[in-house]
Amino acid sequence: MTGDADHLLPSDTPVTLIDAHGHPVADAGRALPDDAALRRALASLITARRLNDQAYALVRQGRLAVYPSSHGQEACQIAAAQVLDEGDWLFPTYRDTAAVVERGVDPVEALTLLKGDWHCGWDPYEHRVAPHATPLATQLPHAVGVAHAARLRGEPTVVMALCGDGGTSEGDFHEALNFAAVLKAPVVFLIQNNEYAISVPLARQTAAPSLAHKGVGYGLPGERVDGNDVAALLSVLGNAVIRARAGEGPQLIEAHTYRMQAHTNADDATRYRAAADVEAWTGRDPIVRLSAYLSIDETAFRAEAERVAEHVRDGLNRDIEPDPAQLFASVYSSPTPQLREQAAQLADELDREVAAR
Amino acid sequence: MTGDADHLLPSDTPVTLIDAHGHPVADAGRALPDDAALRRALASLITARRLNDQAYALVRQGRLAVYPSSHGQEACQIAAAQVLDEGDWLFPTYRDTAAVVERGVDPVEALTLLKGDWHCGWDPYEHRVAPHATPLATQLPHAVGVAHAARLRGEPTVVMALCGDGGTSEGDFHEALNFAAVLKAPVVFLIQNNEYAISVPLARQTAAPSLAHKGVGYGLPGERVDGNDVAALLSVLGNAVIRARAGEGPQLIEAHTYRMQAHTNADDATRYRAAADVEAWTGRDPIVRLSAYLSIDETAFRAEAERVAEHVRDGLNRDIEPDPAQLFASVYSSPTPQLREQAAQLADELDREVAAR
Amino acid sequence: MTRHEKLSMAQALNRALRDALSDDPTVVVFGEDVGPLGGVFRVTDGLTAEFGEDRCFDTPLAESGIVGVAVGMAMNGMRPVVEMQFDAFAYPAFEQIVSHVAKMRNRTRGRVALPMVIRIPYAGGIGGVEHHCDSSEAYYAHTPGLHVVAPSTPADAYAMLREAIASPDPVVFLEPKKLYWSKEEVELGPRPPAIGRAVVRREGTDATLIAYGPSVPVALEAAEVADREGRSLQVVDLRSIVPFDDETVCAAVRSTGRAVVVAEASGFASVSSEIVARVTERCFHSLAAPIRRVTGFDIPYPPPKYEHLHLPGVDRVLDAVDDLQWEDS
Amino acid sequence: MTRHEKLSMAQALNRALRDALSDDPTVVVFGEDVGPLGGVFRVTDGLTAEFGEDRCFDTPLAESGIVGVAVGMAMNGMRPVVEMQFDAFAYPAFEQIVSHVAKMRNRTRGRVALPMVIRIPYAGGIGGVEHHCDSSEAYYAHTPGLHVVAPSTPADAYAMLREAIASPDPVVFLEPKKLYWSKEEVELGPRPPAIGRAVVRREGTDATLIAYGPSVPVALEAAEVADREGRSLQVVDLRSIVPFDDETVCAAVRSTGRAVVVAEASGFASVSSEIVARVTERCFHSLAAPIRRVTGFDIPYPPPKYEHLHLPGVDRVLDAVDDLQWEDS
Ligand SMILES: Cc1ncc(C[n+]2csc(CCOP(=O)(O)OP(=O)(O)O)c2C)c(N)n1
Ligand SMILES: Cc1ncc(C[n+]2csc(CCOP(=O)(O)OP(=O)(O)O)c2C)c(N)n1
Ligand SMILES: [Mg+2]
Ligand SMILES: [Mg+2]
Repeated sequence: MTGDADHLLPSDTPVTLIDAHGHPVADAGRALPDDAALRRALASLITARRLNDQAYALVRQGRLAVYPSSHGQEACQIAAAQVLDEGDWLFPTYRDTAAVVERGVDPVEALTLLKGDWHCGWDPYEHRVAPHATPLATQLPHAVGVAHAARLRGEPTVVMALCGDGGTSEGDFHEALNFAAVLKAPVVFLIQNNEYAISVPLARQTAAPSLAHKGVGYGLPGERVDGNDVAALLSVLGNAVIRARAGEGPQLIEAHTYRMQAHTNADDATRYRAAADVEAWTGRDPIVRLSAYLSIDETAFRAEAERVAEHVRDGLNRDIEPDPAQLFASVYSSPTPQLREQAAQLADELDREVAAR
Repeated sequence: MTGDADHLLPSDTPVTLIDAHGHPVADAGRALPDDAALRRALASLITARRLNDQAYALVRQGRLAVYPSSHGQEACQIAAAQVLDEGDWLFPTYRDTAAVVERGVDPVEALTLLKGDWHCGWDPYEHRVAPHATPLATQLPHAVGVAHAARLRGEPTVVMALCGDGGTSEGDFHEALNFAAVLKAPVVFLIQNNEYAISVPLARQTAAPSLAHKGVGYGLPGERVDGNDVAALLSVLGNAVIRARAGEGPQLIEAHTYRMQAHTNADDATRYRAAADVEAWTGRDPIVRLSAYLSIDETAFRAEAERVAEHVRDGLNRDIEPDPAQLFASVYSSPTPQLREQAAQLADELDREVAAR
Repeated sequence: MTRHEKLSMAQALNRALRDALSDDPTVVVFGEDVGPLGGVFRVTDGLTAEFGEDRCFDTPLAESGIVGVAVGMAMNGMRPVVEMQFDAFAYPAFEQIVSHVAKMRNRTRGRVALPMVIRIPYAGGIGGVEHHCDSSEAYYAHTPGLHVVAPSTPADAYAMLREAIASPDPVVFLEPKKLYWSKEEVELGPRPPAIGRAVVRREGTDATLIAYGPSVPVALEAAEVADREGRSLQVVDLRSIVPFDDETVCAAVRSTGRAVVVAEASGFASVSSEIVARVTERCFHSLAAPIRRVTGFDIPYPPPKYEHLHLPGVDRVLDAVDDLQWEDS
Repeated sequence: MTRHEKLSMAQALNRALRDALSDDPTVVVFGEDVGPLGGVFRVTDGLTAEFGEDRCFDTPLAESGIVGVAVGMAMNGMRPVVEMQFDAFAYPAFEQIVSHVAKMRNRTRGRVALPMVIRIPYAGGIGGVEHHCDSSEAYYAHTPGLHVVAPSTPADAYAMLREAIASPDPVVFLEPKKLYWSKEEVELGPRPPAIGRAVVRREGTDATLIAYGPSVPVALEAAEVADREGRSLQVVDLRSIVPFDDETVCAAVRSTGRAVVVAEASGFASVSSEIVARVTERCFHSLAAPIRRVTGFDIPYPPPKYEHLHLPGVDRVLDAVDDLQWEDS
């Protein structure tokens, strides 16, 4: 063991390339992504915002059971997906629907489970997007396993593993980062620090100088980035992906952002934070900032965003008749005798019900 | 959050005050404990060594079921106990019998469970020593809880929580350190890094610059200390206890030492490490080093050590007749009807057995 | 002095916590979002405001840490009441619960007691998504050293939580989520103990329904319907799974000679298996038919659209009753 | 071609791992001390030397991490076989096992299979200290989505581990510690499947003993003794707890009309409760007496000096058999 840890510690402040007013930051020490990349990001940001707001509205209309929105965090969502190659993997949480969709998953599929169906909706192998994980931080060791398996087979896969600030307190966060570091697995851990875990503010979650400071304890580099600056995110995450692919091992990146809405529709954020705190963050909006920098009017991208919103509305307004047999179909590769018996019992009940009508 | 983490990082090399040859280290930047304290430590080191070796021998004689020895790690054991006040708490692992005994627990009581009885043997409240924990790192959150409860009541208690290098990989290590830091609980976490977790060497356990570097990720100071130098341990741990008592919160200390024997008597260390590696560490023995520094012949303390060894032999050679009723007596504050039924069944069986003889 | 108030189960639990915090300075409440938010089900509503941050506080997001810290606090003179946010989110704490909470008293020969309560909003019926509706009682009930209880009414919720907090033993306190909003008149004074005591909720002569927690209202409704169809069903509410009240349950079953166990959890190796096994062992010759179980299927808890298919409902209970071999054979 | 060799159960398991590693390049073995040490029970002896560090490796000491990483590797084309060092040390992985291992296939509509094996040296009888002798099968058996098996002979150990590794479903593979050193002639070629198939180990006409894993030899010995006393006991070895072989078990019980379940685990809400419940449900009118259970007590597993009092032994099994109401009543 060596005492030299400096190269593993994050910078004192988060990397920002475009400030809240849309001005490039002088002396950022990193090149800005080119305009084409930023235009592409802006288009996606606007669609992601529309998706978030459409989904939220659909909860109110009873078409979704619950929706944890990433409104305000779209820069993290889009950058996390855009820096990946086709053969890479994304491991999302429940809040990362926008990233899942940016990766190519049909938004209606992406909302399947949140609608009230019994499975995640998409085929994880089609776009290499894991089913989203709700038990916090449990997806992180999975991400390490996928990366390690790829490395054993000599494939150039990199895995992007998402996690919230609250999730960093769980034991699985610790175990995953440690395994990744020891195995030198090509994983980029991205913490979206949105300052809250439901009602619990960051200060009650950790006393660390920053969440990125957790890296050094595992021997992996930590970095901090402005989570509302998609240019900085593309640069920092892009770099991390390149290094991971080159065999330099895992990295930990903390994106500082803010949860603009309640935890989910079921939450009442007024019980634990002031409206003014939220207000303060509207000035740092990732979309406003990027369109100012690019001098592009958002409306240029509205059509696509509306198309997606309409697709989501259509998809979710279509009622899917529950198919009882499906309850038993995928518990095992083939149902156990016990499940066959239970499925038959249910089928019989339903038949009798129909007959009695 | 602040990016300033320097004061939380450990020194580049472990703190040493007396080197392997018994010479004081120049420019150590810390005062040596006074000779009286060091003499007291030496006496205890010698007794601890004797206890370790006696217990190990008793396993071979079938008087103990198993004994994880701290032979070679006695400096950590003795310092951890000696820096505490009477009202403080010690949380040991299975390897920390010597520390438990140094804290005042009768060595025969301390070996009760390892002998094959159904309870830890000592009264945890008498000397404020928790029952030792076997499931790794699980004792660490308990230590935090004891400390936090004391703080809530305004008591000046400090808790010394012991853990091995392997134990640092468990989720509970992470959760405990984080809780301690957020609650500012007066806990000193002491990792005895003896380079092995059974057969697994440190390099497969972590890629961190040092285990003490894990502190910064929780916002608590980490320090490294030579685990075979009782003077350095008394200084570093003593200081940590003072700071914790003063309300400065928890600290993480990594003592670098070595497991000189097999994991337990049941282990065969030749399968995974070379005899030469072990040899290299005999030159750093904590007892040799301290007696050289104090220019004291160990024999001065042999009598007391032998007295303890004899007490242990006597105590463990006495057969305690298992008392079947005890199996049910302490599962709950009073046995459930189910347990009363089962106890009666067992009693009846045993009665019939006796009658049949 | 006994007071009465009309309260929902969530309010009754909140009142129990408030009264315990008032009466006993060693009681502390902590967990995720139990502070200013008042818990996702508002069971801890107002406690931080009323008793201060030292008595009711939010912790970092780590269930094993929460339970482990509670163990330490209980070792050191406090009576912690911790909340696991949802049933499935108690699993990270499983090692702490099984290897420490359940065993501490025993492995210290009774010297270290752990007077602590682990509150778990549990089971389904509220349209929750995956991981939010598990019936996890079997995991705890199978683990010696824990008390495991589940109230089915606001009055029991109040009294049993007070009793659990006062208990010298650790209690896993299962709160049926779907009953949080059920209301009734609640007696706020001392009551006879309920932990370890089942209660007959409805008298009946033809068969006995045995239920606990969220399944008690289902059993009662089934009995109501059966009554209209001319069959008299007795309903026993266990309240306490561990300790188990063999006396009340067996007396009930012997009085009717037939029984159906109703529980939401998957049936395999469950509490309902235990009930069937132990009642059969004890009442075999009083039974006119094998005891039937109406339980969740042996599948992961299904999402909102499907839960009505999975949960034991009145029809399924009545089908099971019909199956109790009423005809001479 | 079928080969035969005399092997202990530990050797048979080792051979199964070696053969699987040889036959299938996607098989990987990992856990604590499974590398150079060869596992604390030497089940992975020599694998790292033979197959290299990529195929058999030591991990950091973190069970949730081990199982979680295995989930990811299984998602990505591998067949991980992980070792939990002892039964009680699998508890930190409980959330991963219950919320992911058991549910992944279902929550992806069958698209993501997890062909992985969790090997757990389990149960008692070896004079182990606390946390080293838990019979934890009920926790897994109650969790839908897992296969749960326990061999009782070296031959079954070899065949069932091969089958478990080849299975597209996750398997919790319980290895009775006290049988690691039992030896027999083992057939190393293909065999009919054993997962989901109970087997009659001994024919008998008066009553049926139902056992699995470490209790099978106890049941066989009891049958031997009973035979000398003039009573003919049949012995069924479940081998597989989930799936459960109702057909074989019920046919056996119907043939004798009496049954005793033998298992080391605490009885409350256990696999043995389930066996009593389901066999009674299915064979009620064939039963001349209630099915009896001989299980561990509902106490934490006791330490070496006391385990003989706790474990189901031959005498206790025969007492239970005597209790099966042989006299006309
Ligand atoms: C193991 C576990 N415990 C508790 C929960 C309940 N829960 C869901 S989201 C949440 C807060 C998570 O906060 P954070 O990780 O910061 O993510 P964010 O919601 O802010 O994106 C909690 C406590 C859970 N999902 N999993
Ligand atoms: C949760 C858990 N997993 C596995 C074990 C088995 N085990 C006992 S000691 C040990 C190695 C521990 O190494 P370390 O923490 O370095 O302590 P040391 O034995 O070196 O003092 C292991 C794996 C355990 N006791 N607890
Ligand atoms: Mg957050
Ligand atoms: Mg070690």
